Amino acid sequence: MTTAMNIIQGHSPALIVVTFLLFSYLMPVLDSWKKNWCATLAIAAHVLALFFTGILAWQVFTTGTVTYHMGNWPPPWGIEFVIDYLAIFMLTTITVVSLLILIFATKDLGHELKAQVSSWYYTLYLLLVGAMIGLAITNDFFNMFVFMEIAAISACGIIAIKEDKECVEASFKYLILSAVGTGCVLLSVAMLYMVTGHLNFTFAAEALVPALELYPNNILVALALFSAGFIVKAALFPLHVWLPDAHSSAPSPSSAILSGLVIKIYAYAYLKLLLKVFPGDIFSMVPIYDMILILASLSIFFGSLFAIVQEDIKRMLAFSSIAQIGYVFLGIGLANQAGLTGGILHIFNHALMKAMLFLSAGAIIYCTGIRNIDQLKGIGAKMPLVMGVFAVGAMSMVGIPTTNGFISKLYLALGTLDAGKPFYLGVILVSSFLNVIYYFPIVINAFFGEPGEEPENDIPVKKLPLEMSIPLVILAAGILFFGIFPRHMLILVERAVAIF
Amino acid sequence: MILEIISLIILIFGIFFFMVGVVGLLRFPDVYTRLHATTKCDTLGVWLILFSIMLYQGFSGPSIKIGLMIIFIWLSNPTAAHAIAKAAYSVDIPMIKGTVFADQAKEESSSW
Amino acid sequence: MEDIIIRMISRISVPFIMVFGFYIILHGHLTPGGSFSGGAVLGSSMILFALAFDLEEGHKKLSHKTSTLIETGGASWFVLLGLVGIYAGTGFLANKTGGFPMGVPGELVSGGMIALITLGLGLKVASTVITLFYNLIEGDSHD
Amino acid sequence: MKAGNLSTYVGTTFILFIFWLLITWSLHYHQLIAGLLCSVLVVIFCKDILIYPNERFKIRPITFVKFAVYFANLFVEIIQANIQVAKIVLSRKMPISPTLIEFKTNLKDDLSRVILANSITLTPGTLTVDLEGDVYLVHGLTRANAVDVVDWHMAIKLLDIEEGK
Amino acid sequence: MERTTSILPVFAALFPMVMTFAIYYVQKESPKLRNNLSVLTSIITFISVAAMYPIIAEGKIIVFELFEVLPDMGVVGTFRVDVLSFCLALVASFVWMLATIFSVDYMSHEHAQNRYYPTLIFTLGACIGIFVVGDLFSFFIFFELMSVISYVLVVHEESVEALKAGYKYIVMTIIGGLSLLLGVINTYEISGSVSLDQIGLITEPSGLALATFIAFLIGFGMKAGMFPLHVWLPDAHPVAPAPASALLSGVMLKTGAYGLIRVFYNVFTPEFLQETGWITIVTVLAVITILLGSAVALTQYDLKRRLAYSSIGQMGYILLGLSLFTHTALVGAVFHIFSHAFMKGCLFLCAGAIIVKTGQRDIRELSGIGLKMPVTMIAFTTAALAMIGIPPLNGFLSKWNLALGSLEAGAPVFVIVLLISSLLNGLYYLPIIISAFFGTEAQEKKFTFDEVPFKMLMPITILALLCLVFGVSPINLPFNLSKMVADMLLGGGI
Amino acid sequence: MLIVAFTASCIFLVLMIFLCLYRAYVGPTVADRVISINVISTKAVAIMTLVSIIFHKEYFLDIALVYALISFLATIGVAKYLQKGVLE
Amino acid sequence: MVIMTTILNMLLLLFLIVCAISVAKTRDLLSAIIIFAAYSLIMAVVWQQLEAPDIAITEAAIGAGVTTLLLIATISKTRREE
Amino acid sequence: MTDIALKLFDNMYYLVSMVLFIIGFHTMLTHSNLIKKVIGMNVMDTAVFLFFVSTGYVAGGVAPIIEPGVEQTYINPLPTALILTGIVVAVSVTAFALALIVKLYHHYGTIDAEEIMRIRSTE
Amino acid sequence: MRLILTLIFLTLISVVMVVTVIEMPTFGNPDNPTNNEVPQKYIEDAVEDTGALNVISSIIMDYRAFDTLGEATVLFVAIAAALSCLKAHS
Repeated sequence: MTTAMNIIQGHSPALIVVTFLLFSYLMPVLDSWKKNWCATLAIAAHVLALFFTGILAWQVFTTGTVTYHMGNWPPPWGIEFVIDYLAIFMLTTITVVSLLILIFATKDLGHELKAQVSSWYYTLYLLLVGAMIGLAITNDFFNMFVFMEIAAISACGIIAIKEDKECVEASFKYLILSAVGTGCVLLSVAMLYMVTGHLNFTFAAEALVPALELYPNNILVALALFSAGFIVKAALFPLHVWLPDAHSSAPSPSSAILSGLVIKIYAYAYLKLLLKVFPGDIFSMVPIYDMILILASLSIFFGSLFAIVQEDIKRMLAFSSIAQIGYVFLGIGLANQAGLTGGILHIFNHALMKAMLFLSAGAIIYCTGIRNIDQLKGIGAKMPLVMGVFAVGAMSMVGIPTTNGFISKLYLALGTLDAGKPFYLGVILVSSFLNVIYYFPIVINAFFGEPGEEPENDIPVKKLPLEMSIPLVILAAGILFFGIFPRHMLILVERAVAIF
Repeated sequence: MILEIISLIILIFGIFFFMVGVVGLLRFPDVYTRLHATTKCDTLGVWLILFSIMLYQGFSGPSIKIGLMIIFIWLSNPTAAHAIAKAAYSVDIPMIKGTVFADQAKEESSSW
Repeated sequence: MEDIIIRMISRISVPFIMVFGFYIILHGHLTPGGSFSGGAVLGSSMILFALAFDLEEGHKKLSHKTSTLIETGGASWFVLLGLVGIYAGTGFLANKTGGFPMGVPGELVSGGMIALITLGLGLKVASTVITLFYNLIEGDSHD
Repeated sequence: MKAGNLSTYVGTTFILFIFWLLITWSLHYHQLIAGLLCSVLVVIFCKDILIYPNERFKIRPITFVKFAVYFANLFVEIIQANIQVAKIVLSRKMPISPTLIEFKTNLKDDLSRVILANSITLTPGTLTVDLEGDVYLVHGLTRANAVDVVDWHMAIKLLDIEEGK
Repeated sequence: MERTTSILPVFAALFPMVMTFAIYYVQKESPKLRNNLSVLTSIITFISVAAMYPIIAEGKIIVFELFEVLPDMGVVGTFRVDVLSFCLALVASFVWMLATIFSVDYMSHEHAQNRYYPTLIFTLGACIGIFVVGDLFSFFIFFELMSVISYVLVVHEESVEALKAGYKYIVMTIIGGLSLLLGVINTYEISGSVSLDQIGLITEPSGLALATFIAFLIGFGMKAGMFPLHVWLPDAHPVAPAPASALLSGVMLKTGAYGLIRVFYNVFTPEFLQETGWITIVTVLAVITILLGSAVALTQYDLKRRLAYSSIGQMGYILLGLSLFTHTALVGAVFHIFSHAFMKGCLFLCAGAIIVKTGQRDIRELSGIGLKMPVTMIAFTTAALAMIGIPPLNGFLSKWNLALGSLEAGAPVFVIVLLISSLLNGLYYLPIIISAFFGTEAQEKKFTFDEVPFKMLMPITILALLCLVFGVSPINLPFNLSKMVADMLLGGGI
Repeated sequence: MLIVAFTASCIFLVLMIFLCLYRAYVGPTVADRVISINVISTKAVAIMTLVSIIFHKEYFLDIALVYALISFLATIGVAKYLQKGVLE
Repeated sequence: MVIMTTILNMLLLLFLIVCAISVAKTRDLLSAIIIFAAYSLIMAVVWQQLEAPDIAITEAAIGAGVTTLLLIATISKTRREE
Repeated sequence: MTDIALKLFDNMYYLVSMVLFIIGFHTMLTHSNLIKKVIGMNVMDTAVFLFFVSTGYVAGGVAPIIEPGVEQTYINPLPTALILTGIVVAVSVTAFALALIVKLYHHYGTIDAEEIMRIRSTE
Repeated sequence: MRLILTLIFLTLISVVMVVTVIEMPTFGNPDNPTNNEVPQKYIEDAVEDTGALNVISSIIMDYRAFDTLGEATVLFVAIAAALSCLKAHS
């Protein structure tokens, strides 16, 4: 027993990733043997991961940063995992949100997918989550690249798995653009390796300081390529073209995890690289932060503007994601304590909100088959729970106080002022207003619209299963809880920011 | 020394036949005649080159491998040529004007 | 392809290609090559077989179930070998420190975990290549 | 049939093992065991595509001798073929008169038919386009080549080997 | 001033919010229990607010720190009640209590009561919360909560008109909220603190400070119906159910006024605003608001709409009083908060009663109603006369003080404005009263004595009586409180 | 001496590969292109063998052997596609 | 000797570029695939020049075999013309 | 100028890989044919691999297959090892992309991106 | 128009790339930053550490084995994604 505890304590960084990989490997075999257990196995993997996350969090809070050397080889030679406060933050976000989405998926998949591919769905889902966790904790360039590719392919997989031609098209678009993105990232990794000779973040960061004198152009081009790659992946404004199709046509749980977590993890990785690896001098050579800020504000604006004109609810949510990822990048671009806190916190908050909104959209589609916003009139009376939590999510998106969206926007706003860029404060406020324009009519029509106005509104409403309502309620409760008591999350994030 | 000269001569012949193959590939008018050139000349060319390397190398593990290569090329090259010819024939890739069927049974269709 | 020449040549060369694929896989730690290249060669041999004959013959050789098992097995084998290192108390994927016998460098049985992983992974890669190819050309005529 | 199968298995295993030895070029017992295992594994896996006795020549010492003679002849023919092609290619006018010809063969075994087909492909001015049953469709670079191939001395040699079984 | 600790403000703010869930839960069991529970909650809230009186009367300030919400950003989650907060909380909870009692019968024939009561009670909590918190962040949070949740009250009817008005309301509210957020953040950025426990957070004129001022002005002015931002008000107030209208007009508008007081006297200082001259903006806007509200009200023939425009005019009084920075004017303004709450609450409730009984909203159709519903119409008359500013009533007292205050400030032009506005008030209130009691003969023939039930009558009567009692009377509690407020704010004794 | 000859022949072979590429690019029919790819693969095998001898790296022979073994896979694939239109 | 090796390398690299451009220019997909196979073949020689035998052997197995066949399988399922 | 030319000549592997990268990028972005896109992606990937492996080359070095007892310069083995993984990744992406193309053709009857867009917009 | 834009874009990238290439460490120079202690240790100790003569093999299977696990996973993902796509749309 003590051996087991020692193993778990000493090796949880490796085990948390390996759990997902191993369980997903086993899924196809289980599919042909005991089909019903696939969902259980997937949930078991998540529960184990939660357990490991807890242990890691405990270790980090008691002893500080945890490092783990794969195969017992020390960093410059082997692969290193580093778990600091920021990683703990991401791990918690990923495991919790993905578990909730998975619970929702167990019922929802039955009507969105063919029966024989549901086990493949779980396989891809587990791999996606595992890759995201790996991305969050790895401290090695090439390992990061590998995890990025796993995440990219599995993300495309869970889009294309739906029997719908738009899904295939969206998935292909996503695949091609993310291949461009990873190509850029790999080229950039090669350039950085060429001038530093290291693949480990820590060592590369050390070596980059002298290298900046010798090869400034190389490093700048590497930075540009990195930015391009991650901006494609995170769907920031000019390169967001893949996102709306992909996120709107995919099955609802896929949309939830893609919008809620996957694009965030790239923003997170970009943040980590930008602040941990590249030397500070480079920022005096090119105004990279200003560029990020401009892109972020454009993203916020255009995402919101496009969202206003959408008719499909999931498409609207997808465009809203573009706007919201803009907030995260805004936080990165501000690069001060408050701004970063807001940006990073928004990763978590938006994960909760957008996952919940997509899931409730999925629940609406599950129960009524309606996707069009105009047809949602009066739906609130028929399914009060779903529309209630949708209203909570919408309020959080807008940034109404006591929801967690308010907290991150508040910190971002403070960050803009700290940085002396009040223009971006205006951007935040205006975009909040735009959010109102496209979120509130849905809620209003759902609750206060006249049901008798349109004849086709008497659609039979299926009963929402418990497995689908529980995640919705938990996420909504989380939104409210972290809006009213944001203290602990903030402390975690501020400690995380303190390392930069 | 003698061995080296011999292998040099063989090498030159190999290169020569390669060249002939490529010139044939460029000059011949249709698919089938090009196949004639490439199949025969390439096979012999690569044999000769590999053989000259074998001579240079002497009897050892590597030269055995080269020998195996010769055998496999001998197996695969004509087969590939055959596959291409059959495919070209079956999809009616046109032959050069003047191609005739020597067999009487097919005389009437030889006009193309 | 209903062609006797191609079939015959394929029948002759497929076993040799397979042995060569095994050679590449097993000698991964001594000469160039390894799991992936060897696996691809193995897979290519099966593709050649499927081209020369037809898909049904290929399926007889390697059914979907078998290939799934090989893929799962190959990847899980990797993870399990990694977990041995954890059991030995050193680290995930530890080789020498994880207690694997090193052998004499240069011999076939050396390198501890390396050869074992390479074998499992090579088979997995072969199976993956074949499955991808089969499924791609099979298209709609699927169960 | 059964006995023949067994001999095929053993024979193929042996050939593959020899192949293994040639490519590894080592006699260490690890290599030997691994080679044997691989060969056996491959033979088991490929047992339905091996060349069984009813498709091939009987293996006798005399067969090897005859084959050696055959291949020597073939090599000479190949060189001749190349010289001919070189002449045609390098001459300015390219004196070709492409011809298709169809002929039947007396060869019974698939294996010998295939060997003949490949030999035709490699030898002067001829190229096997199709082989269906016992009918060859041959493309000749010149009319003379095409006519020559119908009763070719190599085919007779092969027939000789085949009859010897 | 002396600080003391008490749980009462926390209780008063959070108790209704907690009870919301209870009300939501019990409504499935029985509607009666739900109604009673709602009334009980509002009564308890009022009592708990009133229970703070002894402490406040001693001149103490109640401070209660709940928990640290945002680390590194000053203590947030503070509750703080001084005499100004107490005044507003008192009036809010009182009017709310009456409106809730009124609702029980008024709403009994309406649809969706299950939505109405929890929302009503929750809004009560948020509204009390606005008044009792001690820092701008919490203030903003409760302010937004109240604004957003009260949307449900506005669109309760769910008619097309209501939805349109509601949409206008929510959009304007969010704009106001965002601008308020901007103001709060700017304040924090400039001063590093958002606590209301100190005065003069911003004392240096700068572009950012001006932006802050404007942002606050937009945010609170939106709520208070200040001139260019009032557009939502005349649409939103009439469409709500009568008790909700009474609350919107009587109480919720005052949150804007309260916010402006806090901005003028805590965030900035009167001296600062006068030096920079920024306060002129408010003064000018207030005058425009007074005249515009009163003038437009004349053109309206919908009873509730007329009342709503009247509210705009009355809020103008309060803003004027606040912007003059003289003691008397401030007393007048604060007292007018009380007065207007009672008057407008009474008027809207009367309107509700009339609508319940006759289903008639057009003023021109109301002749003779006074004989049909004498109690209601007498109360209406009382409140309307108070509105006009007829001497013994409380409206007179506040206008008198405002007029004195403007003279004190050396601006007699405002007196004229007040007079004109009173005249206009008379012009649009008196015809209603006259036609109600002295209708044509044809209508007198239809005379049947048809009064609303007691539970509706009681709040109306109480409010009308209060208009009378707190007029020119020797024991005028609100007036005393207003004086205390003015002392505190202008004496710098926070 | 012979090494130089080997190198020279390598260069010569690469030049000839260019000519083959010309045929592959221009080639009126797909069959021509397949022929040139076949020729290129044969030449690549020769180049690889030569290079491995020039630089005394025996392990490169494995690569050449792999080529010799599976280079005609692509040819057969294309031929089959050309003939049947499908690969099944 | 060094010069000759350099020339060899340059020619190989030039071949890669020419191949890549012709792939982009060819209208017929099958031709593009065939030229891409040639690209892979020469790429393997380049890997050899860069002393990366492992990659060369992988490229040989993948580029000449698997990728080409997968591409052909795809066009056999779809269509050939661009 | 000569310096630059010489440097470019020295770094011709880098230069060529960059050129290939751009060609691949161009193929990928401008061709509307999906298979062309995939081929372009492959060209781009090989360009990156070529670049990465060239960074590890050491003049006069040999491939890092140790012959015990022989002292010689070896090239840097790390890029080679990494690119081995990279090639597998590229092949996986290619295979998946091709599977998607097959299904796209199944649904839309075309493999041209613009045509697909047109079909989608008309529906 | 689109063509011109593309051309301009590509020219821009090309110029940037060429400038970068000029600045890069010389190809094959043993003093390049890449030839630091990392490959040295691999080459010196690989045989002893891992028992494999092929250093590349020892890197991908031992020093950086986790990458290879990732590689195996990528293959697994590819096949899972491709199969699920092909099956789902049959």
